[in-house]
Amino acid sequence: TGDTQTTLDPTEGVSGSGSEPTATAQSGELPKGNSVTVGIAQDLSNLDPQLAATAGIREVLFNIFEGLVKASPDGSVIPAVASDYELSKDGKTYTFTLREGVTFHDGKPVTAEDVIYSLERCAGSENEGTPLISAFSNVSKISAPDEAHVVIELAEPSLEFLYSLTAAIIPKDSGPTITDTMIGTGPFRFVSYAPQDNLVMEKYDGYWNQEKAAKLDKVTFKIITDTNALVIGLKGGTLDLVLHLPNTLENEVKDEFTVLQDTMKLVQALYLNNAVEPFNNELVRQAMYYAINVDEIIQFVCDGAGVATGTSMYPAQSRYFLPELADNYQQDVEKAKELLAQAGYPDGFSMTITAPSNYTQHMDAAQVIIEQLKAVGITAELIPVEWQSWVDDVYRGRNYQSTVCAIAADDMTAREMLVRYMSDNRKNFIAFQDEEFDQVLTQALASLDEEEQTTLYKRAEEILNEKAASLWIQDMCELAVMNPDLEGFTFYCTYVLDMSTIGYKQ
Amino acid sequence: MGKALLKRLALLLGTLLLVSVLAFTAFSVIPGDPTQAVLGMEATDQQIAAFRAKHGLDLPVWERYGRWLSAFVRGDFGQSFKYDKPVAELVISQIQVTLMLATVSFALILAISLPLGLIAARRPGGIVDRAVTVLTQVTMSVPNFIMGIGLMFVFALVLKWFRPEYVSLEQGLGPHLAFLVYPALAIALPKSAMTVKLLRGSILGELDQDYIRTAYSKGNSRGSALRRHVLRNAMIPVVTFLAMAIGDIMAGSIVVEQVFGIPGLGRMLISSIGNRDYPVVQAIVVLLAAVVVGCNFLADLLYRVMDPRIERT
Amino acid sequence: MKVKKKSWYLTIGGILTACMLAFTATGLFWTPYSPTAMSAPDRNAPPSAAHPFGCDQLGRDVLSRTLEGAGSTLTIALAVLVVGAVCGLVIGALCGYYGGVADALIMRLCDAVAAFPSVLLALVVLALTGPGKYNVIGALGVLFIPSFARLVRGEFLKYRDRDFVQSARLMGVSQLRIIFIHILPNIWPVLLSGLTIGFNNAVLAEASMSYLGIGVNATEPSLGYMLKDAQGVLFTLPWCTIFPALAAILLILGVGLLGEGIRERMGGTAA
Amino acid sequence: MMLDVQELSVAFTDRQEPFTAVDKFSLQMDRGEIVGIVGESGSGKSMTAHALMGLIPRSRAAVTGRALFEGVDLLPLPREALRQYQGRDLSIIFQEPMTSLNPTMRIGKQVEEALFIHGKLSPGERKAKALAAMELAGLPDPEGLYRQYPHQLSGGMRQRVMIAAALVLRPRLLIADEPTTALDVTIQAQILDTLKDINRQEGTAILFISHDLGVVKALCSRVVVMKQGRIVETGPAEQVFHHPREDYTKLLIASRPSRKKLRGGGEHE
Amino acid sequence: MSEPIVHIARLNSWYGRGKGRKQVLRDVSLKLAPGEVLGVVGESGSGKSTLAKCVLGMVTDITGTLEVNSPRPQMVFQDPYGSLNPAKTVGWILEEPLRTAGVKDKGERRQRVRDFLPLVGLEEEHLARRPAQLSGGQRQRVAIAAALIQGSRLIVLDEPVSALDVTLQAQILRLLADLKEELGLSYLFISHDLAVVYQLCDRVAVMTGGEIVEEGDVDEIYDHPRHAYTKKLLAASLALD
Ligand SMILES: Nc1ncnc2c1ncn2[C@@H]1O[C@H](COP(=O)(O)OP(=O)(O)OP(=O)(O)O)[C@@H](O)[C@H]1O
Ligand SMILES: Nc1ncnc2c1ncn2[C@@H]1O[C@H](COP(=O)(O)OP(=O)(O)OP(=O)(O)O)[C@@H](O)[C@H]1O
Ligand SMILES: [Mg+2]
Ligand SMILES: [Mg+2]
Repeated sequence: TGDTQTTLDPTEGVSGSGSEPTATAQSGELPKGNSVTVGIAQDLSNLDPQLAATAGIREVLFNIFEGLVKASPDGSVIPAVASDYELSKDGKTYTFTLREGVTFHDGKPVTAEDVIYSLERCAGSENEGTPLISAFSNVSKISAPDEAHVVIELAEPSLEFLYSLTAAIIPKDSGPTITDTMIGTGPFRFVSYAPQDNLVMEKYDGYWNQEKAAKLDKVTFKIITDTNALVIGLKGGTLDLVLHLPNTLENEVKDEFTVLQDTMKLVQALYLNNAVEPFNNELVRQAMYYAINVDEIIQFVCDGAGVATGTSMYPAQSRYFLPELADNYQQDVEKAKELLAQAGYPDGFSMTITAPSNYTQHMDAAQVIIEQLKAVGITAELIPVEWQSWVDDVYRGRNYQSTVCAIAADDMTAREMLVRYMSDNRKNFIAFQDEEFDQVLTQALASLDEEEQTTLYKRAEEILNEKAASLWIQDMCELAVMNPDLEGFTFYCTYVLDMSTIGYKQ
Repeated sequence: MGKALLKRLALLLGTLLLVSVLAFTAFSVIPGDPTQAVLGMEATDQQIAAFRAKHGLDLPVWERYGRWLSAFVRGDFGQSFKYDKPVAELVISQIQVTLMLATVSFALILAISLPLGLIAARRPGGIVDRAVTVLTQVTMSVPNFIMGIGLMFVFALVLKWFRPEYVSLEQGLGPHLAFLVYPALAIALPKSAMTVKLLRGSILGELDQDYIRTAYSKGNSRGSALRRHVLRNAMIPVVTFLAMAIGDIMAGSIVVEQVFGIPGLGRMLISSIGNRDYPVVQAIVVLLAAVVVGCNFLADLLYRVMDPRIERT
Repeated sequence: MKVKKKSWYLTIGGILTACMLAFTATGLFWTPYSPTAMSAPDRNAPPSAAHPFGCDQLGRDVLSRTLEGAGSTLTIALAVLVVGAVCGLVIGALCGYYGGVADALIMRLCDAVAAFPSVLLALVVLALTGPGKYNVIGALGVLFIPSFARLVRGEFLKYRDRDFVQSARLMGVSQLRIIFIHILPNIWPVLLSGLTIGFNNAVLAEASMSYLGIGVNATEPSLGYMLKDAQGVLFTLPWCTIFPALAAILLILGVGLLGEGIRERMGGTAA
Repeated sequence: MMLDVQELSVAFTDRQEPFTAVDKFSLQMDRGEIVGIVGESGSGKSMTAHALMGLIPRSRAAVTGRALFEGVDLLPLPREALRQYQGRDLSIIFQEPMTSLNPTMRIGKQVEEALFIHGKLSPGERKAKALAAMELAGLPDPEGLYRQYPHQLSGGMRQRVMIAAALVLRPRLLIADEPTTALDVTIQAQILDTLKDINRQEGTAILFISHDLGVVKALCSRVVVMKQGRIVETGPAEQVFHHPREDYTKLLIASRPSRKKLRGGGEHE
Repeated sequence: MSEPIVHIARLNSWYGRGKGRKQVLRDVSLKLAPGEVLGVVGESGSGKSTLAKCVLGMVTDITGTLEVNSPRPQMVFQDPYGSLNPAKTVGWILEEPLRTAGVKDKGERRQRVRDFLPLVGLEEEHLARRPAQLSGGQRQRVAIAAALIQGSRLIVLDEPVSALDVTLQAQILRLLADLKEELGLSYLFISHDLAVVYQLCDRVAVMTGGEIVEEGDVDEIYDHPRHAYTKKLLAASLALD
């Protein structure tokens, strides 16, 4: 996948399960009239598909909107509104061939104008020039040589820009009203949305890809923010599918439901502010890494089901992931003490861990770490803070010593997991400074050769591990719990909940 | 009378103004602003700056407040940052739900606590009294999220009396109310327990009064003496509590709303605070303040009606 | 002969409170395990001889945590109650007794506080004073003021024009003495109920705050925090909820019954 | 015999030392009789009255002896049975009109309450009867008072409200505990006439407690003199007032106020 | 004649507000000289207690002249029970006036209270009781004691002896007379008992319907009543004697 200058097969990358079309679904026989209710723990707010600020919204909107390309389960992208694309050799010009027969939910066909409008909107045409999607700041020109083609020219070469083109294609000039009309091209069409209550969508009969048309007639996303209430909803029969349940609940539901386990595609770590004492000292960081026991943390926090990462890359990025890095720091209290002594802290020190209090798993991990650090004389205090305060003070303000949180890639790319630790990157909230790392990544970003890029990325990962930039822990585990009458659930390695493949068992 | 009413109204407006100022200042004190909620935590500085400029977030607090206030008094409650919808539109359905929930809860509180309080006070120190006292004491000490989940568990899963799924008013008033009974119960139980406790204490205080003896001398039974004579006198402190309870129910049922998945004001308030979506918070806070002030005003009136000895002012 | 009737409430309430105080006091000096020590093999362990209250999802001994948590909870509740009740009492008494413009203004201020979202207030306090459980407790205390003030004010309204108050005024008793020495003892019955309810709410307040994501406490367990923490394992590890909840309930119950007993004692003589 | 009280005792148990307020009080009364109780303040007159009405809570005091009303001992009766008598056959006018009225109930409602409890009259009929009783008790403007609250009334008016409430159902035995203390003499005379009328016309027996010996003499056929919880002397009014046997009785009679000036420590006797 | 201790001229007073506002006193004028006892008799509901409350500044809705030249005038309320703090013991209630009068020493206060008890016919065992545990007459005596113990120069007594048996009545009246002679106290004495008024008072005012219809020397009024109501009152009183 992701092979440059090749045509993508529309069926490539689709998981095998439940992919045969079942056009003969007889709604009369099916329970609840072939509809499904999905419990989601996050509120859906601003439904603008091009803004889609949270993963939770993106998951839902995946079913209603499509971009020129769309995500496939393995993390690559497959053509959607475009049937084909080409990337110029210099990596700066994308040329898309629009697919014929794609219609919006109001029945109108998608035209090049719609596409250009949509892409320009992403680039900030309706936002005083500020891109709605930051990757679009790289776009220098968007044009349509003819009705069937759209050309995007970039300022800097980028292989990964393709992933940003999952951005929704919407009807021309619908930007200001899009959150009301919600007209897209996906397999489901929007029916209604009640804030903090639900979002309802129905099968779109005119979907361009009848082979992958929705099996369900109606899907209701029910917003329920309390975990226990989600479980009760499942057991009470009002919810058919719940995503993102902590896997500690597995025993609670495994007898009655289909339980699917997945990783969360992020990296939980004790992130250390490399700019402050004593974490600006590599030895201290390494000592701490030796002091903690990652497996034990995983045991405690995720019932052992998380995957140790050892660096800032999660295993779903199989191409880039280096599982062996996780073994580099086996707990060794003596060694930790030695390193601490070397660093000038023979008796340890005190520190604070600021953690977002609404994330139980981070709070738990922090508490385990605090216990483990005691062995080497480090006393840590846990300061729970509210989420927005965390974002403002810790993540953006960098006003903290250490924090437990999980970092995911905004656009689900491997690059995103690494580039943020370059010295002057805006997102480098741990203030990691390393010349070699910067150099390696600069090289990788400029590279148009995927092999070489992969090698360089891996090197970068190793550096993060060697320098113990932070105490990388795990990609956590979570559950999708489904009504046993349903089938066809597909895990994506990005934030996607593809409802079109789900249907009732025959 | 007209003048007194005007004075009241002025005080009410003053309170609302005060609350809105307080809430507004609060947002300038606490970390975070709406940009993160809307644009996500990875938003670029450029995006953030553009957003702030667009919505006037870069203006000084007092100027923003002035703008908000002048729009508010003109009936324009502003636009929610997070939901990108007019606040009025966003809040109106939540108000309906919350009002309904509060009404049912309040009715339940009265229906539960008055009889129980009377029964308990019937024979102070008796078995029934002890049982009621212990029961209420235990009921009120159950944290609300456990109460909510517990009720859900019992009524939805074990007894299967209702489906644990929010039923909105559009689906019919009957089903809507039938659903709301359970969350209302979760709200009402602890509050009723407190009411019973207060009422019982207050009744016992009244029972020592001479006029009770008079009531008995006329042939009142214990129960009718309590109902006809004591209750009104004993309700006086309870009225204060109940008035405060209404405000509490309106704003403080967040947990129950979360557990039962009800799109109510409390939840909207909390999530909007979390999102720093201050136009929404302002609107809700002002609304709640109006309710609180209104209820307390009513309680004051009721108070004077119930105790004719208090000078009417 | 001394005729002293046995008071059931006083006896049971006293015994319960004494037990809970002893329990709490024990927690200050001794716990079977360290309340924060985690043991992987004991994760999710149900109650057993080694861990009578079982272990939580992090393998911590629930008994030890409950022991220590009861202490924190008691301090928090008392602190909140003291702030709320003392201020509320004074404000309510003065407002009810004097009435007038000041009363109207202060009561509106109380309304404003009551209407102000507690979460927002807690955030402000945290932002201004930095994290620390006592800061949030202060904020919670402030939130308790309006309810006490109203309750007390109502009672004072009732008494301020009674003949015995008038006659005290004639005697030249100072206003403050009238308020606190003459009238106050008469409102004890209502105030006692209010106080026990307040204690109850204070114990729960912190749990609710934690539930809404504003942690009051983290490393040092309190009953409210433990309950919140066990929220996700309510059904799988019920002991993580049951025992701290039981401790909280018994504590509240004991105080409540004791209050009832005291009220009974005082009420009984004034007949 | 209508009322037969035998060795009635009231002992308070709610304080450190038990205190016997009424000690072996015995009294027989026939239908239509008016008996007066006079005596020292604090001698247990009111407690006797309350005990006869069954109004002393068991938790507070021990009431022993027998109080037979038409053959039925009222003391051991359970509440439900007792309350059939209270307000219908037996009624009482309390000594303290100020506190004995419910402060939050309108006057009219309080007067007609016995009717409400013991009868099936319509509200209109009840009101008519209440107004009549208030008229009878010498209250001016009963219509106006009907909707007032006790605190709006003067002391004497409240006392008359109590009287009206006690008379509204025409009891067979009326216990009047100092019913006229707060009334001026003209109204007092009117009330006494009313009591006499009722007694004569309906045979209502009256147990009349008073400090005013003149009133007792004018009204009662028999008198009981009490001191420190005990009966010191009892007999026909004429005899007790004109030929008192006990010293205390003599003292009482001698102390009656008269138009004599009290000046500069001038001795009274 | 020295300056009057109470001077009232054309006093009007009202209860209630708005529509319910009701005039109770109409153009009441009277004077009370130091060392004098003024009796007030009259119809029930005629405004006697209201007048007393006006003198003590407890009624605020008034017009006319009202001068009281005595610090801390005291009052014995018509309803003694209501004027005694139900939450306190008799001992405390009687000590309180001394406390405010500045008697700091606890022992001294106790002693003075104990000394006062026999004067009003109370016993030491009553000190530990609360008002609710007393008989009507006992309450009245506590109220009298509380009003007298502070030694105020002006005392308003509203039916102070109505609940007392005759021997006690005589005792209390003598006490009042003695205190007056010794300390030069002035009393405004409200009563229904004409004989009692005659015994104690120098002058008497007769009230009916909120007005003072007749005022003058006791002997003169009792012997030569002019107003019809006074005549009626005296006649009724004699009939009972
Ligand atoms: N609750 C109580 N506890 C203890 N003693 C009491 C209680 N109530 C009354 N007493 C005492 O009982 C005695 C009798 O009281 P009671 O009220 O019958 O007197 P009384 O004859 O009616 O006097 P009075 O003429 O003053 O009204 C009194 O000495 C009183 O102090
Ligand atoms: N708080 C009040 N509100 C309204 N009216 C009142 C109030 N207090 C007294 N009154 C009315 O004022 C009038 C005079 O009352 P007051 O108590 O002065 O009479 P009084 O002369 O003392 O009578 P009594 O001899 O019966 O005690 C009465 O008609 C009474 O109804
Ligand atoms: Mg008596
Ligand atoms: Mg009077």
